[in-house]
Amino acid sequence: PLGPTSSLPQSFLLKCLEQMRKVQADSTVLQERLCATHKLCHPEELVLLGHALGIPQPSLSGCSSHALQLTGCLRQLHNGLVLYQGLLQALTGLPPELTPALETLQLDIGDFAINLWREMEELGVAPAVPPTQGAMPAFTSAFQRRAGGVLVASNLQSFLELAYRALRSFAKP
Amino acid sequence: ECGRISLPTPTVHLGDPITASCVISPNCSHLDPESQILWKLGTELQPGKRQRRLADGRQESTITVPRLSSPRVLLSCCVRWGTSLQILDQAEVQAGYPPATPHDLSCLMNLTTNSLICQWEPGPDTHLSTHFTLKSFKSRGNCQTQEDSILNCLPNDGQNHCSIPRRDLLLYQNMSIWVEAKNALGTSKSPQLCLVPMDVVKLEPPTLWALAPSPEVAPPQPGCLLLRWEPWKPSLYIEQKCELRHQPQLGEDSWVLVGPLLSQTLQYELCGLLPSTAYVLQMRCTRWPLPGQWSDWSPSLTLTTAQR
Amino acid sequence: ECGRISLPTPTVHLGDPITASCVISPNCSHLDPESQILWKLGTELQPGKRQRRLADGRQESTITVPRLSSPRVLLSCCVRWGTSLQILDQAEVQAGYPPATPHDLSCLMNLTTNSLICQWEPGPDTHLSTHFTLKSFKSRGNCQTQEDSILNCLPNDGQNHCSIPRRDLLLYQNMSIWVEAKNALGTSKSPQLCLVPMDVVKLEPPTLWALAPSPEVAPPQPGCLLLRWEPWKPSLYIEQKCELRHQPQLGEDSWVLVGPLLSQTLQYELCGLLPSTAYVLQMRCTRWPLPGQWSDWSPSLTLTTAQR
Repeated sequence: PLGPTSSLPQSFLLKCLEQMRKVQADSTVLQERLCATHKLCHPEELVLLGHALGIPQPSLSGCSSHALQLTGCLRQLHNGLVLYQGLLQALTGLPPELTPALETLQLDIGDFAINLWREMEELGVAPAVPPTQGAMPAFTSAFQRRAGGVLVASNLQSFLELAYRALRSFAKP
Repeated sequence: ECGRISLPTPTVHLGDPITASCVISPNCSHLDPESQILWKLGTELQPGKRQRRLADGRQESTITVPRLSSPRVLLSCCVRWGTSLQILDQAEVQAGYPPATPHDLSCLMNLTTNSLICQWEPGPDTHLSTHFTLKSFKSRGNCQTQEDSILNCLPNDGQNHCSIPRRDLLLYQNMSIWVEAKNALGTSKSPQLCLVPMDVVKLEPPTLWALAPSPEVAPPQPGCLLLRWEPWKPSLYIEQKCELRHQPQLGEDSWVLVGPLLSQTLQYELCGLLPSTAYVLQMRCTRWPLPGQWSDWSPSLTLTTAQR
Repeated sequence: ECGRISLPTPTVHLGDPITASCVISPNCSHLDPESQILWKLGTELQPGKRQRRLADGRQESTITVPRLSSPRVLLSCCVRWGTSLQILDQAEVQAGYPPATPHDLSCLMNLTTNSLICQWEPGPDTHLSTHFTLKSFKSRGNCQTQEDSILNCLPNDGQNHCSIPRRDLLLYQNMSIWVEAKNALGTSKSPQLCLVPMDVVKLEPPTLWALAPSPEVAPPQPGCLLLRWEPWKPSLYIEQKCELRHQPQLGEDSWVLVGPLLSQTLQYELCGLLPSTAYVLQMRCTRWPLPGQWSDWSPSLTLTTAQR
């Protein structure tokens, strides 16, 4: 497997960073729509509900600056993407005006997870068994789906922010 | 489930009060079950709520908003959590009016689209999602007896006209037509029209031509014009009468009307005009003697009368 | 049934012969069963037919048309009946060519419609109803192995382009794409493209602005222009490089190219120009360093350089 300070193939890294920016842009659109149509503009107003619903937040410990480890970071990034695919799937049923934004985000995250997995396979760092999504929270009302949408999109932004900084540091010196 | 708002109805009359209740559940993790429930209307905290503990230990808060003054309001049930205000549930209340009676229903039989096109005035905005349906049934005599099932014509969203296709029409029989408007607060029906589709046929205008002088056609007298016209081709099978109107191209004279005229004339001399003057001419036709609607005026034809 | 034409095939190659037979049945009322069968090609009576009586008493006539020279031909089986020629059956024969190999297949990823738009050259007219289908499959590596089912994209009639929607695409993975043409005389396939959708992304042009002098921005030197530009908003997440081209508004000078330039610049001074001269400026961008297609040139911006 790759050493801690190995670097990623330039072309893959550039595509990875581009996809991250694309997913972040998609999730910003979803947040803007939720704010515009349902006045749910502040994730910090929904933290309690988020705890109660049990919305999981994936770990990126392998990508933090003081414990940077390429294989671990890539695997955690991929696990996180798979988890967010599941969370976004659980949000199906959002009102029609939000569906295009949600679908674009789902498609782009799906693309990103596939590309990352295939690259990890080629780099020989993919785990033997692909990760599964695990149990997803149940959003039982229209409001919970909307609130869940705000929280998932906001958490996803921070998740990608951290991963983006980590991957940039794997670029060829 | 931490908090759940319940509303008697999600839609009320604009200006009416609304009472909502929110129940927070003790098994909501991280939440102090004795928390004080707060309400937000849009982004404004609301006074005047009553909170009590239910038999099963849950807290219930009830609030009455005296007058809903905007068509769409977001009610949020919140609690304080540390220094922040947390939203536990949110409900959208719509306020508006029941549909007014649609009026000015009128229909035209269009031979180009081969459909009966009806339009109406929807009445004032109800602020609510209101659906209009054009309903009709075929009938004998004067529409008192319904002959077959009621037909529904659904206009495109936001449009106040609908087209009943040819296959649903008996062109020479009576049919009863009305508009129904429906929203969350009620339904209303327009007065019923009783009409025969062909009796409201509206033709396309005829085509006007100048008649160029030729060996067979003597040049027009001073102050006269030589014309010919033809009815709209698809209406050739319909007996019609037409009307011509003319006015000098320059100046403020109003239109002079000439009619009734046959629907087809190979040569017509229009006299009584000023010599060497440019005139603007238009023509329209209508089914006649059977009832029908006048066509629009034809595009203008500009001709200049001969000199003295 | 009085007469029945039978054809080996309703569609033949243009210029090929075709043999048809027509059998008239004795129990066709009013028809003399011994009638001589006549053939019409279109409206022309045809010579060179052979007629024989079948075992069951029916008459059969066979005709061979040596060369079909028009794409649509009507063959009629007739008999004389009193003084008139009566048509008993009719068959349409189509003549044309099998589809040529579609060529010049090219694709662009359109971020506005979020679809991969492919277009191709259909090749010469086959005179026959020919259907084109854009086929593709996702693949790893260089499109040798097919990953999932083949996707069919059906263009609208008569169009030689088709759009594969976003949900059927993996934007950063290889896919194999080709066009299949099919008509009654055969099928042909274009060469296969192997591409990654995002690597053929074509952006919309950037937006160019003049930079008005202000307290923070010193007025430009003589022979210089002050500009700024922004990439197309939906492509902000894509790293790009851009090119600027300019030419004097008047005169025949060709474009001068300036680049590569960053995709976003708040202030750029373009110098080396003639003083107090009006210049036309345009800009375009492409995904870079990752592969992509150049956008079209932006609409022109016309600016005049400062005086000496």
